[in-house]
Amino acid sequence: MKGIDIRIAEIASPLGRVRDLRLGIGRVGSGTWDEPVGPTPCPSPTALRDWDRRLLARYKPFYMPLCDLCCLCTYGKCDLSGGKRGACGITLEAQQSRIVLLAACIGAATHTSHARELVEYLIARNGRTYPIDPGGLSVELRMPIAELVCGVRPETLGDLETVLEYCEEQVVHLLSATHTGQEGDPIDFESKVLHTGMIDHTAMEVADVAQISALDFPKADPGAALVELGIGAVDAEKPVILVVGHNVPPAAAILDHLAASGLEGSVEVTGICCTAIDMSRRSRAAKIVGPISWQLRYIRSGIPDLVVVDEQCVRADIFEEATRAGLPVIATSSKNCIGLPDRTSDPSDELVADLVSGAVPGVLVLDPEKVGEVAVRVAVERRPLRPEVPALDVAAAAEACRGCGACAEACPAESEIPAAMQAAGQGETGALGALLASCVGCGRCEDACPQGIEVHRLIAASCDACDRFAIRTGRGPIQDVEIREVGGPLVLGEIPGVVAFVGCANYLEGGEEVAEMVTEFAKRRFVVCTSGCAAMAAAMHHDEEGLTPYERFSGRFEAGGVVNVGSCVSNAHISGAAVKIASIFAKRNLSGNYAEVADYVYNRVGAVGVAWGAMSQKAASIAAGFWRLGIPVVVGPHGAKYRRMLLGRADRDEDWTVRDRRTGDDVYVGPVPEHLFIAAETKEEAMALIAKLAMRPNDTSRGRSIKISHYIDLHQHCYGRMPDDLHRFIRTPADIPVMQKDRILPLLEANGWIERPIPDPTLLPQEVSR
Amino acid sequence: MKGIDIRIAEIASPLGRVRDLRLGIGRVGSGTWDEPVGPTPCPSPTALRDWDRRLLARYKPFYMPLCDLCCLCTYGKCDLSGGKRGACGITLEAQQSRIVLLAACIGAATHTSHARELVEYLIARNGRTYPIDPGGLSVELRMPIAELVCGVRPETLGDLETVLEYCEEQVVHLLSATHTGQEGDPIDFESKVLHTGMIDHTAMEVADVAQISALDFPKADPGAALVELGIGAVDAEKPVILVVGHNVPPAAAILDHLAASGLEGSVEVTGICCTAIDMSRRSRAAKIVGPISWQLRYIRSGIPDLVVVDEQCVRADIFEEATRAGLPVIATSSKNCIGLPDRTSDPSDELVADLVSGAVPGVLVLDPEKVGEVAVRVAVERRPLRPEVPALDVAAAAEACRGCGACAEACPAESEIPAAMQAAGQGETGALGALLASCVGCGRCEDACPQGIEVHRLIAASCDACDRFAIRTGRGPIQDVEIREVGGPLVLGEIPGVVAFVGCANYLEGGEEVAEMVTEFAKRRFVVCTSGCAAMAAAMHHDEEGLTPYERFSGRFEAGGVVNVGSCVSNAHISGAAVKIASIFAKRNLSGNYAEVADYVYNRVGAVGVAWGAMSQKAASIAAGFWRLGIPVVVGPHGAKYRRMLLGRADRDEDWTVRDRRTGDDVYVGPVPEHLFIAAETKEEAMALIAKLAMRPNDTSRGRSIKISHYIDLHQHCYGRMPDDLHRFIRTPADIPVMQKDRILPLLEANGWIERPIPDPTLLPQEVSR
Amino acid sequence: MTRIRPAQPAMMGGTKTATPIERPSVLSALVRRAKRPLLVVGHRALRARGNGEREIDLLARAALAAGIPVAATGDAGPALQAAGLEPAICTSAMNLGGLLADPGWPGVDDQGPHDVIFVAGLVYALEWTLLSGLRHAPSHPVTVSLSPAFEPHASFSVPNLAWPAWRALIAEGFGLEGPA
Amino acid sequence: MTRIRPAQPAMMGGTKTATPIERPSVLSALVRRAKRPLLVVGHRALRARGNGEREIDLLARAALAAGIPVAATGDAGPALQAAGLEPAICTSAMNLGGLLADPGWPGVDDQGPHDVIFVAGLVYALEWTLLSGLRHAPSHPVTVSLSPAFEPHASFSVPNLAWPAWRALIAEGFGLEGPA
Ligand code: SF4
Ligand code: SF4
Ligand code: SF4
Ligand code: SF4
Ligand code: SF4
Ligand code: SF4
Ligand code: SF4
Ligand code: SF4
Repeated sequence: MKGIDIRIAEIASPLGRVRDLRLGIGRVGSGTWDEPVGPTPCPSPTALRDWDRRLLARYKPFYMPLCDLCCLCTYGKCDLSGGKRGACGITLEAQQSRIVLLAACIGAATHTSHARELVEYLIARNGRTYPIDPGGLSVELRMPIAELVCGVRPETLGDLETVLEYCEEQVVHLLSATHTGQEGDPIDFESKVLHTGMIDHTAMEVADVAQISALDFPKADPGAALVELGIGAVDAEKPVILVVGHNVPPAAAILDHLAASGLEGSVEVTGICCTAIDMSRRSRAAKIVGPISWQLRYIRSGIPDLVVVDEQCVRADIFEEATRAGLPVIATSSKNCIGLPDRTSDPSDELVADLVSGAVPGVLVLDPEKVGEVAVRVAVERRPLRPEVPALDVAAAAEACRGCGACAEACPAESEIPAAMQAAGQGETGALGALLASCVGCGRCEDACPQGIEVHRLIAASCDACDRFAIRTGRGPIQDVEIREVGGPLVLGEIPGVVAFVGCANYLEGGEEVAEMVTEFAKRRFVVCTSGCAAMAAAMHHDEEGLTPYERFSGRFEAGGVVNVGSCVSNAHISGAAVKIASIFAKRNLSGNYAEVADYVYNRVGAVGVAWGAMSQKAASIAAGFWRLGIPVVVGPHGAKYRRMLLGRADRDEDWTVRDRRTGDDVYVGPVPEHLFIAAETKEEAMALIAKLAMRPNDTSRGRSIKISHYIDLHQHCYGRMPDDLHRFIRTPADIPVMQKDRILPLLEANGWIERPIPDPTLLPQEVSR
Repeated sequence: MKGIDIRIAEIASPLGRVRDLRLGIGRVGSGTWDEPVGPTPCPSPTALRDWDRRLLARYKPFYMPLCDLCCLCTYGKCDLSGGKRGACGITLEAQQSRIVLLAACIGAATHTSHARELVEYLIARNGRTYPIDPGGLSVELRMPIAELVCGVRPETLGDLETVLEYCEEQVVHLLSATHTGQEGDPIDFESKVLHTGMIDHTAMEVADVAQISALDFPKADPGAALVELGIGAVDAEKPVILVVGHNVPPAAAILDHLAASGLEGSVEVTGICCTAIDMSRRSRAAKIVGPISWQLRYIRSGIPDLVVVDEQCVRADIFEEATRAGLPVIATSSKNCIGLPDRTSDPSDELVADLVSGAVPGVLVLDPEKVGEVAVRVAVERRPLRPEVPALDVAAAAEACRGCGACAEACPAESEIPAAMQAAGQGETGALGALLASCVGCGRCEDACPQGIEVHRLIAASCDACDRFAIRTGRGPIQDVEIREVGGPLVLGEIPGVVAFVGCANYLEGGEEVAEMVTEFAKRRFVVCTSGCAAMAAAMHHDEEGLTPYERFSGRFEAGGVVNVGSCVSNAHISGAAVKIASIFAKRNLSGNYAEVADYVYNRVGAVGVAWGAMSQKAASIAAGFWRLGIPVVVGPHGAKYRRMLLGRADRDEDWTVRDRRTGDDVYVGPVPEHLFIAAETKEEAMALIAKLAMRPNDTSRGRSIKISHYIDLHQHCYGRMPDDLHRFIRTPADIPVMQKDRILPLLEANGWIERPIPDPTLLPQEVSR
Repeated sequence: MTRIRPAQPAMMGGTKTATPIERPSVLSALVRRAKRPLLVVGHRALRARGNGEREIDLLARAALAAGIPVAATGDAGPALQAAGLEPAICTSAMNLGGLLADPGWPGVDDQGPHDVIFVAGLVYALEWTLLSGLRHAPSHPVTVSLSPAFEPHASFSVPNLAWPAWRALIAEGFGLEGPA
Repeated sequence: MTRIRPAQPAMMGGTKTATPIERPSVLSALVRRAKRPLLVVGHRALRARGNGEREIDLLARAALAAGIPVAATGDAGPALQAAGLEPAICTSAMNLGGLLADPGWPGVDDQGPHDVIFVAGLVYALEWTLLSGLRHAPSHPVTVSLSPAFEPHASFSVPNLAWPAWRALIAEGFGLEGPA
């Protein structure tokens, strides 16, 4: 893409008039913006390969195949174990990295496709020249990722299409590399994974900025509303609509239709997954039920009258589940048609009649406005017909259990179901109900049970989970002024770091752990961000005073703030905040200047991503986007199933010896951050890791000593003793936390520690001044 | 996309001047073209869902999982056997179709990315307004697929970008649907597979038309040159360059550099896979070594002096193999960097010096012109240094064999290696050498052998395969006049069908079977097309008179012609020919009129695709593109590993009863074509199937009787008796082949046959006149 | 603990694996208990084995002895005819698979669905995939792989056997010969 | 023919499967022959089992008896200390995996690479992946899964066992108690 920008107010073409056409090749946006374009605007898959290889030389992939076989082409299956190569010549390592790339491509494609869908819809609704405005006057740097990656500064919805064209082209190139016989080297695959992640963040930024601008979401608002979350928040007396997925237009249209027809307040619009968050950004009246894991239990609860599904994170059997529960279904996405007849062009009256009468169990309607009208009318008319869900006799049903263990073998949460089920069979349902806390709601136990026991249903029925919570809805980007205020303390290390809790709900020990970690780090005065299902999990916990973290802590991007940026696509504002620190605080040029900015973020901004319940391919690409910026990501135990970690080697001094920007000397900077991607076993271990990974080479002594004291604390809490690697992090005596001096000095001595300067390191040769 | 087309001769922008800019949204091309745009220009993934569902209602997926597990997200692995659902709710059937969609997306991405790479390169080289010209005066309908799918008529290289943007957007949408929690219904996944196939053919057409136009390939030339193929054709005395892959620019630059430096004729440029075909389209001097399966044996042969790899179908271990053989490697594609240092911006002299001296074993050079120069210079300078490959003592090496069978267990060709190896150990190498005919050159035997015997090497060394053959190089599209001449006989059935042999070299019994089938169908006066590795396989067989099929039969698209269209991307000319029949012969509008044209092709054009050695994800998407046009595809036994067949049910009369276009009556049309995708066990079975699948409902009696007599012949040859389904294909007594009347009449009687009219059927309600 | 590996070890596909037929009595019980059996014979059975005998000749005798109708796929038809067995159906294995998967298909003789499908002589890639398809088919047939190559996707499979052992197993299992 | 299934049956991953440790003698031989053993203990070993006893206490005694250094992961450290065993290293399982995979890593005591890695008490998802990583590691360690859950990726694994049987196997295998 080159620097071309064309606007045409109106064109007459053989097909009719087109207004407000704006076509750009490359640089889009304001003529007053005169930052020079850096070396890599719209980089190709190889343009940043050098940066990637520098990162990957430090953080080596540790591959843990889920499968030694490859089944991707009809030469297969090929057995790649024991050093054997596939029929195409590939090694097991390259195959693992290829699968990671495939997952990342699926993730990036999902966000890009979602963004494309949103932008097209919003352009049709609001016009191509509708201005982009994610943060009102508080945000001048509106799309830091787009600017960094593409070297453009979009101003209108139409401008976003240019960015998406670039993303689409790149995803296709990247996916192509997974074809049999394309790439052969694991590190080249990994470099492409990083590229995919960068594209993913670009597409996410487009999606969220578009919807914030055109759907009137909170605009970088630290005081975004507190909204209700939890089944207990739903008024089941009213007609209840359930919306599941990620693409908010149909849900927004439902809310709009309610408002337009004066029904606001008399119909409950409830949601699961990111659509829930995003509709709560549009209207405080929307209720968030919970994360992805709540689909089965809520559909079966007898509360909703109608299920509306859009795209992403929707259970593949939602239609069967809804039908079994007697609920009509409206599918709304071309990506998730679930076999339903396309009734988009039928009159609303017919659709309503068919769905209310049950003449058809579900329909596909690819027009959000029509969905809005039909869904509301169906819910209202179905409410009186809502079937009673008879109370479940758990004990009677549990009696059939023979203790065979098949359910436990199938349970990803490793729940000890059989004993609890047998106790329930004897009337003691407490243990069974207690399993709900760690249940991910996958339903595998039910399919596995040879006795046909509806295990998950019994677990849910044994637990009164009708709590209600408060969550601060997604605020969108971070304000420029917040960055300005926090940039210094963060880079200097006085704020010990930014911790972002993101991603899905595939927890091993329940989502409450997220709330606990959020609270811990907010109390420690980190800046805490949340998004997506993790933002919901963080809300589902009341402290002693009955407050959720969102009620307890401020929503500002500041020390001790708990900042819900929004849905999954809002993750781009977290990476965007790091980038904005480089721009606003450190005055680096962003435009097409990826490597330099990433080098800055990597060496100076103590940000850590935590995807405690990461499950999806999107989570893979989101993580990769953080990695390329040098931001480490910690995942929960299931995250090991992403097939590889990116691990630094603290014991190899040579890995941490780089050039100093100012002096050009080789300097040992310590293993900071030590890893780029790592799964933790427990919450305690995760917290110790997070504290450690928040260190950066350029920390001031004051900052480093604060970070080290958090690290020691959390390490001791987890492992029961002092860390054995403090000598690697302490550079000068001033780095030593005063309170711990007595315990630390002997450790330093034992390790032959010598004082060393605080470096100004870079991984980029071109950054070294002499 | 809407109908907008903008051309700008020159723009001054802040970044410099840009010439010949042309931007289109939608309809691109000539102002004199006034065909109305049909209902589905640039269809979304759901726009043709109705057509797909009509096809898929007739051809039901028969799923044959390669794996009952799913490992696509970190909820997994999930065991989907026995009716169990995954943690995301997916069924085994939906999971299989999801994997098929994933494979097809990889395939379509590969062609789209390849097309994008080519078009960008050719625009940089020839300018954006360089005219598209795939067939000179003989081709007025230059891009039938683009016109059919997108409703555009590209005229310049720049116009092609618009088409690619559409393809990229669609691939991203489609890939997105494979994300966990998007699509739940197997038939919706299958519909998306068909959409992916259509996109794939669109991208292939772009790629081939671009390179034909700008690189001066034969332009729809039935008399395209006969060129040499086979290791025996290589003059090993000269410096020898080996080029492997699919993207011709580096190879073309090598040929150009030879010409420019007066070295033509003194350096051998040899190729494997489609780059080989494509460079032979540019220069008769280029030598084709063979299909994908020849990589190991040729690299190890001691003939080449240098290996240049581009993208696709390159062994992942080619760098290791080349290095072991002492050959320097130049990688040239951003999609296949194989870990080599990017030396694109280094001076050629340095690259040549480093590669000749062996200072570096390989380099990545992302500039085709530089590759051209460096490759030639390196080959010339390395020639005198070429290491002697010492003769291999097969018997001595084979003596180590303990007959354990591990090699055979690993061999996809199911070769009975151990006995042959043990005989070789006793000096009898004949049986071992005989295995080469069916060897796909995968090397799995070598990795499997616990004795470390280089099995494939010994097999290759035991067989003198230094033959040379003649192949007609890729001619590109079919001329309009050929379509005009052949359209009537084909649609009326006097030409019994078009059989296209396409795809890779994953044969179970060797590629010679392709040559035999090509010959058989050419002799039976079908129109025979070939492309890619299948086109090479077809050449690797001399008849009694020492002629290859290309020497024996004409290159015209006519009864008994053997038409090599070119490389894999040239497959679009085969589907394009079917579409052109609808346009030129039947005068259907093409523009954005997919369903109607597909319905025409499906019911009237007796075309069958055969991918006897299909292996790759591209083969999956190519096949899907044929399916959506209603063209059935037969694959070899390994093709069953694509995980599902699309099978019609000849025994269910209701499946074959449709509306007649003219009368509106329900008519039984017979199971024609019976299947849409099926794997055959043997060549004989494939031929019987092909003959059967060439039937179409609208065949005239004369045509049907010809087709039936081929079918009876080939069925008898395979199964040893008369087909038992003739009563389904014979509509009127005139359909009965005269010579067979006596044998057929009793069969009809036994099946209660009654005469029925010859229908004019359609699957589309809107096509029925009343 | 022994565990039988698929004849091509990489071709494993799930948590369940065929029960190996290690004794002729298991095979004869399967033959005996089948109500509506079908034997599918592919062209690989034409290969000469051991003393020049072909698998297909033994299989033809077995089918005749047990009165099991035969589906001939690939090029197996003529050889079966030569062995005195007229196949009940000649068609491709994949087409047959599609039919057998359908609980509504009335079988080669229109008398109702087949309950036990014996399979032999297909190339491994095809046999393996066919058995995989049938394993998940709504018709739920019992499948018995007779090829001398262990097929994990079958309900029951002959293990990987050399010619003499295989010959003996089939001969005795189908009652052609008494125990060796 | 018996075949031990992974504790989570879907978690199978290839053509090779751990040798099950069905007799204490196999375990004691492994302990005896290890030159540079390491025992990795994760926090799941903290779970109380059977009579209220915890896996971790038995494992601590086993390590002390056999003189095997211990790596504590997750939150296992404090409990090991309480049992009188000071872990040689406290770190995350994944970090440890990366180190153990490297033939150049000198071990927890800087004395050279570990040849036999005993693993216990990790959550299954993590234990399974760690063992998969080590199975393919350039350092080629022998891995022994001691958790009472069969781990196919290990070289040797204790099968799926209930508490008393597991307790007996470990106790006898590490020589804490004589044969029951
Ligand atoms: S890679 Fe996944 S789908 Fe393929 S064989 Fe392994 S577990 Fe099965
Ligand atoms: S992609 Fe390679 S390793 Fe995978 S099945 Fe095909 S040939 Fe084997
Ligand atoms: S639904 Fe809950 S209890 Fe059942 S298998 Fe899934 S996580 Fe385990
Ligand atoms: S699978 Fe069913 S019967 Fe077996 S233990 Fe679980 S609940 Fe009980
Ligand atoms: S966080 Fe994960 S599970 Fe939740 S909505 Fe986003 S992608 Fe889905
Ligand atoms: S995509 Fe679905 S079936 Fe596959 S591993 Fe994830 S949850 Fe399981
Ligand atoms: S290289 Fe040839 S002989 Fe060896 S396994 Fe592959 S196909 Fe079989
Ligand atoms: S694997 Fe090696 S030793 Fe075994 S039969 Fe084959 S060639 Fe002989």
